[in-house]
Amino acid sequence: MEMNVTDLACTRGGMRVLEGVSFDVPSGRALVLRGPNGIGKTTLLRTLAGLQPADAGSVTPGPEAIAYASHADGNKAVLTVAENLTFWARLHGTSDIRPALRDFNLEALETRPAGSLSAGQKRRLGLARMAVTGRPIWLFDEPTVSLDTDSVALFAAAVDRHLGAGGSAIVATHIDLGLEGETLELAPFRAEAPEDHHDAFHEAFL
Amino acid sequence: MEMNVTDLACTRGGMRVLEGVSFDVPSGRALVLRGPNGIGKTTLLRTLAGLQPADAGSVTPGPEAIAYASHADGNKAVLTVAENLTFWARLHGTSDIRPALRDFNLEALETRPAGSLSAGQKRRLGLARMAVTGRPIWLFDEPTVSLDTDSVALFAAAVDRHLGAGGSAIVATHIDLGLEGETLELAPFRAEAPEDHHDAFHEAFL
Amino acid sequence: MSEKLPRPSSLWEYANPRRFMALSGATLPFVAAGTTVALIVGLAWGFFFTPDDYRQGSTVKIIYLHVPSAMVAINAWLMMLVASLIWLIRRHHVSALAAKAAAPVGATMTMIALATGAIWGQPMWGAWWAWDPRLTSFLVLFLFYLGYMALWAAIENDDTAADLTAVLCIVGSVFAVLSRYALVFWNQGLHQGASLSLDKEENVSDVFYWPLLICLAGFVGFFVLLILIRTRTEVRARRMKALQARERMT
Amino acid sequence: MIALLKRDLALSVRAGGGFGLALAFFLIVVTLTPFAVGPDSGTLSPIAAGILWLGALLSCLLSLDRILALDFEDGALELLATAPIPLEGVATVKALAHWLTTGLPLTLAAPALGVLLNLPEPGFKWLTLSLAIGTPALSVIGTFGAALTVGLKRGGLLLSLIVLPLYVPTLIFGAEVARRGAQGMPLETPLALLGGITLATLALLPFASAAAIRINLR
Amino acid sequence: MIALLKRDLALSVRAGGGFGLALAFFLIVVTLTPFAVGPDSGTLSPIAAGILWLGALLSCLLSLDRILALDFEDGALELLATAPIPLEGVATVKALAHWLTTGLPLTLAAPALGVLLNLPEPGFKWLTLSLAIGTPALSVIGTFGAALTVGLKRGGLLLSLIVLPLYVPTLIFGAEVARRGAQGMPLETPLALLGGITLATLALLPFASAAAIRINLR
Amino acid sequence: MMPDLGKYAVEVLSAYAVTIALMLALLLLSLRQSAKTRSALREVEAARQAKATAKGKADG
Ligand code: HEM
Ligand SMILES: Nc1ncnc2c1ncn2[C@@H]1O[C@H](COP(=O)(O)OP(=O)(O)OP(=O)(O)O)[C@@H](O)[C@H]1O
Ligand SMILES: Nc1ncnc2c1ncn2[C@@H]1O[C@H](COP(=O)(O)OP(=O)(O)OP(=O)(O)O)[C@@H](O)[C@H]1O
Ligand SMILES: [Mg+2]
Ligand SMILES: [Mg+2]
Repeated sequence: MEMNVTDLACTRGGMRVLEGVSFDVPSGRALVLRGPNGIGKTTLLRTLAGLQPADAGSVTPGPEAIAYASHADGNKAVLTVAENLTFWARLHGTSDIRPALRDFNLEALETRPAGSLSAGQKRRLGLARMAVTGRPIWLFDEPTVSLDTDSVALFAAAVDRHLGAGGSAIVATHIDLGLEGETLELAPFRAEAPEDHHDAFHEAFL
Repeated sequence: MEMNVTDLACTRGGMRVLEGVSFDVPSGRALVLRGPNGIGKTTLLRTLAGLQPADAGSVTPGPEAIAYASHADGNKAVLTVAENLTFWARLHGTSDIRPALRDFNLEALETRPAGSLSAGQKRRLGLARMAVTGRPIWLFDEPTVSLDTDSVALFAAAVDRHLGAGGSAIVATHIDLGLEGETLELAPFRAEAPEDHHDAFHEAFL
Repeated sequence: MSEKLPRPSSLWEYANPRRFMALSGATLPFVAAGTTVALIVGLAWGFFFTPDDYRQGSTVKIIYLHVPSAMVAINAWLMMLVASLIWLIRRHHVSALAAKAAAPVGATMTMIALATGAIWGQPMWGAWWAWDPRLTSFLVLFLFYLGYMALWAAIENDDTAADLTAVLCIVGSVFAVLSRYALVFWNQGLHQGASLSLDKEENVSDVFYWPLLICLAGFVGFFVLLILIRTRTEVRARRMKALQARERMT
Repeated sequence: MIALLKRDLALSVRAGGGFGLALAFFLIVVTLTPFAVGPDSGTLSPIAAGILWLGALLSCLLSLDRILALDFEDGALELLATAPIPLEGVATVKALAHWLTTGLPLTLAAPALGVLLNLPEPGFKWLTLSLAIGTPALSVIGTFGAALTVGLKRGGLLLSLIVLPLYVPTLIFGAEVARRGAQGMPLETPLALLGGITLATLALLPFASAAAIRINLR
Repeated sequence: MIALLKRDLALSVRAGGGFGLALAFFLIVVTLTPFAVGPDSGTLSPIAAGILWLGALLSCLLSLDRILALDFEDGALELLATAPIPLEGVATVKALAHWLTTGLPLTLAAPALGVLLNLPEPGFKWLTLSLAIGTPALSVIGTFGAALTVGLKRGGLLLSLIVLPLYVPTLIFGAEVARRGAQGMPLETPLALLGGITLATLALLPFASAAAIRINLR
Repeated sequence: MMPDLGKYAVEVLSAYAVTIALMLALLLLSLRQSAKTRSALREVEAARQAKATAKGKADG
């Protein structure tokens, strides 16, 4: 599914962080977001996912086509791997967790409580969740943190398969994943420190 | 000050992690600890700092000569940078926080609450704490996480100055800091999965 | 876990898990048999073959449940205290696990004593419950059991849990005694005095005495039996955990 | 939604906390009351119904911060907000799960604890009934408070402060029903009002809770 | 040690929580009591002293988890354990800071709230005195409970469960002093015992707390 | 056979019922846990044994 972002502006902690961000992600392609720490990658992804309102600009399609994987995984330590995945699947109205388990090499861990997993295994479980949402657009915020090289390859393969099936993906990352698609450097979109617009209602105030 | 570690064994979460670790760190020198994730670097440093008892072996000198900087910084979000540092200084019976502020480029931030700092600035504050303890042996657990290159250089310079004044340091890190001293690879000290010693008293059980 | 072990040279060696498993496995059937016999004989004797009390009527038969359970409930806590001290001083894992195993048994016994006491209180005092010091200190004891078990359940690491619950057991014991004195001061109470003292004058009459003693033996046997079973379970669970952790490491 | 309810119940049973601890706190508050006000039944009997309601309310209150905080901390709340169920549904299910693990056990335990406080004989029925009707409102209101404070570190006590005034009407009518029941007085009016409050909160507050969650996630 | 005390006091004032919230909770519990048990002074007067003690104890209880948990989470507790002051001293200072921000304000507020509950005239003096003597024990015992549960996620309710039975003797003697004071009865014995408990806990429990902290840090 | 319990029959019988029920419940619970861990441990030990022999063969 295609994604269109036009002239987006995002705010974080009361401060304008990014301005004038525009891009298209055609279906079957990925977009890699890059930029130094604190530039606003997380802020942008949260805005796209509908978790915070955009200051200006438009995003199509809306949040109901988007699955978002943030820094945190949202899995419960006392539930098993299969129980966690099944929960997300049922919540999104899908039911088959087998392919997701297979894609992320979680089959051997199926009955382990999520709390007893290592950091990398936890991360794999968090990423597997995206596959059971059944949604066409995937957003990832630094997905490869604490993954070893084999798991990074698993992840890239899963995203490739998703792209091949007509989906699309936006990935904020510092490493090279070899995905089909473009790279967007966020530094040029950094919001200017606001001038004193005495006429503008809110600017004068912030 | 010189540090001697002989035949140390460490346990974490009820499992023997490292065995037979021996090394000396002469004064004026640093020791860099290396090893893959989960090998036991943090465990070893906590044992040296006296936070957990050693299973076997000896460490001299004891914890009262050692300052330890862990993954967490222990600074309070609502106190300012200067207040946080002053607290640690008074606790250790020193009083001058100026040099530490200068060494870690915190002077401009002195009156900011620690909670409003960026991750790298927070880390700098955590590292500056070591300078006000006035203790001769410094232990660092991945000190350069989230620091940019300029701050890494500041850190290396501060450690060098400490070594020059006759102190010593042990640093667990994945990057090259260019410190005076040796490197210790921990992989060879990994504890073997214990055999079933039927005669041993507790092993029979654990 | 079946190899032959050399003869122990000291009593402490029974705290070796392997030796404990061997010994407890061997004694378990005898304890079970003895307990069953004592409980059946004692309770049947008490229930079917003792006369009613002239004042209390048939309710006196409740004594065969109430008194043994109350005594076991208190002594279970004492046993936990001793086991906790042994763990803290000599670090024998089995004694920590035995303390853990005893808590639910003690809590159940406390519940039985409370329930039978309440049922007895209705005809005798006209109320299910009165804030008598003896009763109230049992309620407090029950709370201690609950807290102790909840702490064991909440802590992931077994050695940490053993240490912390042992500290709680010791501090709790001091406060339990303190509560007892506070409660006596606070309210004088309705409850019976001692009925099984060595002083013949004070004792309940002989008709009630012997079945009571047998019931007491039965309850104690039940306690020991359950401690053995549950400690064995804990030892096995602990070994399994260790094996799994070892597996994960390799 | 059923999946969410099942998960929340499984969590509260398995985490070995949520379930038993509110009940334990209730038990403890009720047990401590006689130590504080004295042991004789002349003092205890008239205040029994009120203390039981107060104790139930306080135990309910103390378990509120578990409703949303854990999901917030590990990121699950964000994921639930982007899942294809309305956030109002999430708020309702969370309140329901809280009631099933807190309000319901408290209601069932209350008669047993009534014995400890010498609650007069006819009061037991009405105490149980009033708790059964009133505690759902406590859970729903509490979920709203939890939604307001979910972004805060250690919002626990602040949560209490926000929620307690909201609990006042429920407490007044609930305790009134239980008290009148214990004294054999007529109690139709407070009972009807109590039911009305519960229904109204159930119908309206989930919208406020969902809005609060949305704002806190932003 | 003084630096630690100062820091803890600054934190609890600046975090905008510790200080006011326990007091607010106390206020609310006391205010809710008449709603729960009925408004007439014949019911309220005899239980006033007891409810005030109970309310103080509960508010104290609810603020216990702040004593150590924040320092544990951000790593400061580890650093304190390696600092050149004994951990027993840390435990004592933590308890003292808790008392200064909780027990002391509660003691000072209690007389004002006594008015709301129709506490009999002679009771005010003794209520205040008993709280002044008894609340330090509550803080010290609470620090021990906090030390036991500091490693646990959401140990709050478990903490209550563990601490409340330990509070029983203090509550009994404290409330007894206040009650007897309100009725003009002799109260030397419970007062002496209350003081004894406070002194004994002050002298002994910090060792247990320090041991528990050390075990939890391991 | 049944003794005459007089007007306190309900009390006495319910006391016996409660006691026996609680004791049985505890006993059964303990036995069930015991059986469960016993079989689970046996499984783990067997898996380990199998692995050890396999490894032994590979080495030899
Ligand atoms: C809920 C109510 C009750 C509780 C919690 C309770 C608790 C206890 C306790 C803790 C003991 C002490 C055992 C020992 O010290 O070794 C005991 C013993 C006893 N209780 Fe009760 N009791 C209750 C009600 C009653 C009632 C209503 C009666 C009879 C009128 C009664 C009669 C006895 C007798 C005769 C003993 C034996 C005394 C002794 O051997 O020391 N109890 N009970
Ligand atoms: N809760 C907050 N309150 C105030 N400012 C914040 C908050 N969170 C982030 N910021 C600021 O907003 C800006 C953008 O943050 P964001 O997290 O989007 O950066 P990022 O590009 O994801 O950085 P990183 O690479 O470190 O993850 C940063 O300058 C940061 O200081
Ligand atoms: N709380 C815990 N309970 C059980 N096991 C633990 C716990 N913390 C760590 N471990 C285990 O102990 C081992 C050593 O951990 P440690 O944190 O010392 O590794 P490390 O070398 O510091 O790794 P990293 O480079 O990731 O920081 C790991 O295998 C880890 O899985
Ligand atoms: Mg980010
Ligand atoms: Mg580490």
